[in-house]
Amino acid sequence: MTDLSIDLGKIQLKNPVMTASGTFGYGVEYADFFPLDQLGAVVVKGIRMEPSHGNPTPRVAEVSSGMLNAIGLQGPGVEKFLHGEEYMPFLRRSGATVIVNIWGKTVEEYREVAAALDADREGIAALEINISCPNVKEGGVAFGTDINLASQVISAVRGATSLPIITKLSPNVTSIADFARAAEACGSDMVSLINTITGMAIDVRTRRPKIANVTGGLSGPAIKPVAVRMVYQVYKAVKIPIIGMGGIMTGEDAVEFMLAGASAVAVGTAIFIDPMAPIKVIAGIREYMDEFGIKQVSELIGAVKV
Amino acid sequence: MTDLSIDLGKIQLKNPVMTASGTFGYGVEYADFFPLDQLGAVVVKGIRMEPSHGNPTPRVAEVSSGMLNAIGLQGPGVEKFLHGEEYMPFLRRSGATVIVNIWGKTVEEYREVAAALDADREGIAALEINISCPNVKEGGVAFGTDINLASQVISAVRGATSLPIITKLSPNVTSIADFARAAEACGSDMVSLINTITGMAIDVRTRRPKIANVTGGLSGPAIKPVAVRMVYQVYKAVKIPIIGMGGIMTGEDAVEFMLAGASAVAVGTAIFIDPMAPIKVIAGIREYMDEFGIKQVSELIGAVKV
Amino acid sequence: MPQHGEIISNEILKDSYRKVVFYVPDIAAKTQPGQFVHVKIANLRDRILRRPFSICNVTPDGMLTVVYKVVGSGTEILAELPPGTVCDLMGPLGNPFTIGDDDELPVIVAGGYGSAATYLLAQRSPAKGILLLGARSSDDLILTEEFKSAGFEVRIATNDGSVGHHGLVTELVADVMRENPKRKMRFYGCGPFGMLMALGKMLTRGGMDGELSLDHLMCCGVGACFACVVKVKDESNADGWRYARTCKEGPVFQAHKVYYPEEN
Amino acid sequence: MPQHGEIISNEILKDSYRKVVFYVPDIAAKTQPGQFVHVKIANLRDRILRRPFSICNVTPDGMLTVVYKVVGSGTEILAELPPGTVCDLMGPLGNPFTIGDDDELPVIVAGGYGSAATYLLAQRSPAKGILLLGARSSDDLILTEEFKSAGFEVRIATNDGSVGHHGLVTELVADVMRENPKRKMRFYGCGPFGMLMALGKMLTRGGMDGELSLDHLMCCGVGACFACVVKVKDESNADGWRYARTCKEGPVFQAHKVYYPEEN
Ligand SMILES: Cc1cc2nc3c(=O)[nH]c(=O)nc-3n(C[C@H](O)[C@H](O)[C@H](O)COP(=O)(O)OP(=O)(O)OC[C@H]3O[C@@H](n4cnc5c(N)ncnc54)[C@H](O)[C@@H]3O)c2cc1C
Ligand SMILES: Cc1cc2nc3c(=O)[nH]c(=O)nc-3n(C[C@H](O)[C@H](O)[C@H](O)COP(=O)(O)OP(=O)(O)OC[C@H]3O[C@@H](n4cnc5c(N)ncnc54)[C@H](O)[C@@H]3O)c2cc1C
Ligand SMILES: Cc1cc2nc3c(=O)[nH]c(=O)nc-3n(C[C@H](O)[C@H](O)[C@H](O)COP(=O)(O)O)c2cc1C
Ligand SMILES: Cc1cc2nc3c(=O)[nH]c(=O)nc-3n(C[C@H](O)[C@H](O)[C@H](O)COP(=O)(O)O)c2cc1C
Ligand code: FES
Ligand code: FES
Repeated sequence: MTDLSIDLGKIQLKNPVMTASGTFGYGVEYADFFPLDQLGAVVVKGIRMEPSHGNPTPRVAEVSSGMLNAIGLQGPGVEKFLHGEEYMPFLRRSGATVIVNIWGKTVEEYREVAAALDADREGIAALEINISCPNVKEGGVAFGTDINLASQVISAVRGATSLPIITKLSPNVTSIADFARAAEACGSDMVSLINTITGMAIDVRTRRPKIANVTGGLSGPAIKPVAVRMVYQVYKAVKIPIIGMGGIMTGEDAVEFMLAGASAVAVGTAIFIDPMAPIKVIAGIREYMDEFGIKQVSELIGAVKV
Repeated sequence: MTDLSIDLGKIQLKNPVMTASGTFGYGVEYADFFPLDQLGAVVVKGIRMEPSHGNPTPRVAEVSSGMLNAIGLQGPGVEKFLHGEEYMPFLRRSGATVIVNIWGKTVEEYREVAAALDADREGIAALEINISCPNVKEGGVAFGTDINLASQVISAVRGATSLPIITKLSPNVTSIADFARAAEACGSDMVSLINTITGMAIDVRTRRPKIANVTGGLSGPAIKPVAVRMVYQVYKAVKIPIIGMGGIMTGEDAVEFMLAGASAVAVGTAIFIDPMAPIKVIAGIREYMDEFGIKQVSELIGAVKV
Repeated sequence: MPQHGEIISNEILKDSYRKVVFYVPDIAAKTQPGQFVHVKIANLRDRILRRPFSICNVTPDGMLTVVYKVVGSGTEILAELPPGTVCDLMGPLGNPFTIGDDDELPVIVAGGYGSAATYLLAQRSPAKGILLLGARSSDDLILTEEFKSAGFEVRIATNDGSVGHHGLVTELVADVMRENPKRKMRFYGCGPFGMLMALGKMLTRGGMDGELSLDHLMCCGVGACFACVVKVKDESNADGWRYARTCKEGPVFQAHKVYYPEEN
Repeated sequence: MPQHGEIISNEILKDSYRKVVFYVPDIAAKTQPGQFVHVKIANLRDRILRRPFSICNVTPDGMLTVVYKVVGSGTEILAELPPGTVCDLMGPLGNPFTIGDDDELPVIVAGGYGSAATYLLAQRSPAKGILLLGARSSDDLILTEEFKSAGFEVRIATNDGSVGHHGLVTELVADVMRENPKRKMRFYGCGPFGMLMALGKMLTRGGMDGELSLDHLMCCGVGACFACVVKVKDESNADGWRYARTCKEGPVFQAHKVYYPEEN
């Protein structure tokens, strides 16, 4: 029997496949496609204290083997998220393992969101700290590219909750391994990577940026080689589990991330192309394991032969 | 009449389209395809003092909308480059505007190569300092991701030659604008960007990296949004001209880089797919100018409407 | 679940407009007027996202028609696909138009591919009404004969005056109102954003309402990504508006719920 | 200049081997045995690079045949392309085999698609010789009948013993040498890297020479990118070897010029 369950230290998943924050809404949008509890975990879109409008439109643009987005973290705010019928209450009923992606405009706001979720933690398996959104002026990537600010945010969240915390790292840095080490040192239980790479596209006819925010985050297959490299670098730098993502479309892509050092993976942009992508990725990992006679999926972690 | 000539300060080009270093060999390999003097400039593969074997194979791998390479700067060394029939002597006869890409394992070696080329400068329009090759252990990206080392290299080259110098920047940094500012401060006449982004791919069947060097540099359309963003950031940071590159396949791609702030562009990976790509890019820029009634190509520089 | 949709025919309708028929019974059976399908075009090369298209027509035997204009890489590739090619369709997605009662006069105001997006509405409306169709020039007028066959009166406005009224289609709306002072009317709008904003303001200022199909660049098509938003009124929000997802909360919105630009 | 090459036919040869015929007269006219074409496969989606294939045969009327094995994304897509599809071909590229004199016995040692890459050589050799063909099993044996029609004797070795000699094809080479003690022989090798290394060492240690077609993962195909290198002897270099580009300096190399792994 192939065993896909995975132990991430403080949390156990039935399989290593999650949805990437921001690409799966709050789960409810895809509940008609498959039962959410088939996933390793559902990672919901970034939540802060207040409701947020997000950025002006256009917010997305298609580019070669990927897309740019600058949604700007539109969201309902933590209160509505916890109590609005289509958010956390729905997720609790779905039986899914839920990871809540959080952000704030200040270190203090990160702390507050974490505390608010901690206080109402039923059904929340972990918090993912987003210090890497390239599309908001305050918060986001400003924290993710400055190692001192990043450490402050992680320590503040650590102080506010006993829930497992995952720090989501930005690829827009010279050495992502340094940020992973800082996360580990500040008590992060896991790291997830990569968030999107800052990019830009210009419509040559109108001469305007294709994204109203001027720059946006690049995701999809285009970034996979960069993401795999970063997972490999981080795996050599820290002992805490890694959740790998960036352009995963198939089970073999997921295996590639695990061989590089990821203990679990997240599927993002692929969901827009095929809502069934996460389920197909799980099936693809299973097929790969069957073909190569691998019994426990954790055997793949970091097993690249260099 | 559409005028494609461009003034890069210390050098004037008949059009803004160059070949990207390492993707056009030493020019001779493509001389059967079109006359080299049709190009704005030919940028040759990286040259150091000594001949170099380069890296073990496999050296390239195909990925979504791009490729990874870790050639490792195989080359004949500066003496052979200057005097070997198929190198500089051939290029001099071709009438092409030649830019020589240089590198070294130490700051001193960069200085020496620059001095050697300066001493035999006939037919050399400029030197491009490669401090951004991700595929060599010493030299290369170690210099390109440390602003002090980068400054030392540029200053050393500046001291060794009165030829115009172009600093080729690495995208593998948190703030490329900082490196551009440092290059300007150290007397670089231009900057070129981007070199490849470090990436990795693993063959899930053999579990081995697809590139013998483990990591390689990502190029091609996949990196275009990142490159355009970086050109835009650098344009806002420095006054010296920018040579933009990264995934340019068509005339419209080239226009996109110019709108973002590039004064000239280089075509790289596209040449492997279509050796005529640089010529088609020139034609494409001309068509675009005709369609939009642009008389002088320099009108496009930085003309994005934000 | 995404469905396989086999292309049955894929032909030129007029100039750069094409008409493609998919065999996709599960979607066809559920479709209501104003809904759309989200299509993964076969052979899309390095452009990977789906493309949304309004459903123009469906038949009981499982055929689903889309009328599309060739505007970029995706529609260019779609236009080349021969019958027999299988695409992958999600749908029907989005909220439909409300079909009026038989004593209401349906007035459809359309531009661009708007006539395609409202054809099924015309077909299924119990009362036959009027199509006000705007276009840049006569080249952009599509499906006028089909609307007439469905019992609709067709009035045209073109920017260049090549056919019908020389001017904006919204100018025809006033005529219709004037001609039918006593009649209960139901307005529907589908077309370019600017036209819909003008129509929506005109209706709401005149104390009337209507349904506008507001689409926007889409990505997921099901409400998950927040790419496709437009501003709608929201009193509970301090700013008086919020961004609503056109794919999930729309594409059909009540005109009086839309937040109009000048109010910014 | 890259040339348009229209696919005339594209059929299964045997198992996963396919045979595609392009109409590309400019390249066909110039082709010499051992050269290759660098093909931009139509509809390659997000895989953008060209694929190199040895030229199996050419005809005076402009046809160029490639025999290829379906191994990955590119060859899978190529296998689906119907006649009429136009690909873009660069070629003929690389250095050809030397055709021997009529008093020399040509001995071709081939594995994998090696028989395809040497078929034109067999055809154009003035003396008819021997093909030693190695394969994993009988499924991988291609073009044996064609070689026989070209007047060649065909001897087979399979790893599983399903046909011919049970063992390595290089073991057949010794037999040929033994059988023809006086005859001037010309050896050619084309196949998997390991086989060619074994053959090259065998020949050079026996004081003989031969021509080996050493191909390697390619990118530009014309000597510009240094992707495709193999080690060749180079006394002028302190290490005794250098990396040579198989696309430009090869793919055909003299066996005694190749640097063999053990010598590392
Ligand atoms: C709900 C909805 C219904 C639609 N119904 C129809 C229809 O019935 N017939 C029809 O011809 N078109 C319709 N469209 C527009 C259609 O989706 C786009 O024309 C198509 O996606 C363009 O794809 P492309 O690859 O050819 O162009 P691209 O190369 O992607 O872009 C070309 C141009 O089209 C614009 N565009 C791209 N995607 C969209 C999009 N999703 N929405 C709006 N504009 C876009 C781009 O901004 C660009 O200006 C609809 C759009 C939506 C959101
Ligand atoms: C000079 C030369 C001549 C060749 N002649 C023939 C021929 O006549 N018939 C034939 O079937 N094949 C030939 N090949 C190999 C052929 O180029 C590859 O099989 C093909 O490129 C694989 O493309 P793909 O997209 O299907 O596979 P990919 O998905 O790219 O890769 C599948 C497998 O093929 C290997 N591969 C990919 N590209 C190459 C390459 N350029 N060279 C060698 N291996 C590669 C990969 O490492 C991988 O293991 C030749 C290669 C060279 C360099
Ligand atoms: C439309 C969109 C919205 C996103 N929103 C968030 C977010 O709210 N929080 C976050 O941490 N990451 C967000 N991301 C980043 C993804 O979670 C993921 O890190 C990235 O897209 C790379 O994975 P992919 O290539 O599989 O999409 C978003 C990505 C996309 C495309
Ligand atoms: C095979 C290959 C070899 C390269 N060699 C060099 C080099 O020697 N020196 C250098 O500065 N850049 C080198 N580069 C980087 C290119 O010049 C260019 O910066 C990069 O490929 C991005 O452009 P592109 O996407 O158009 O290829 C190389 C790139 C490739 C693909
Ligand atoms: S397209 Fe994703 S929310 Fe509408
Ligand atoms: S493939 Fe580029 S040098 Fe041979």
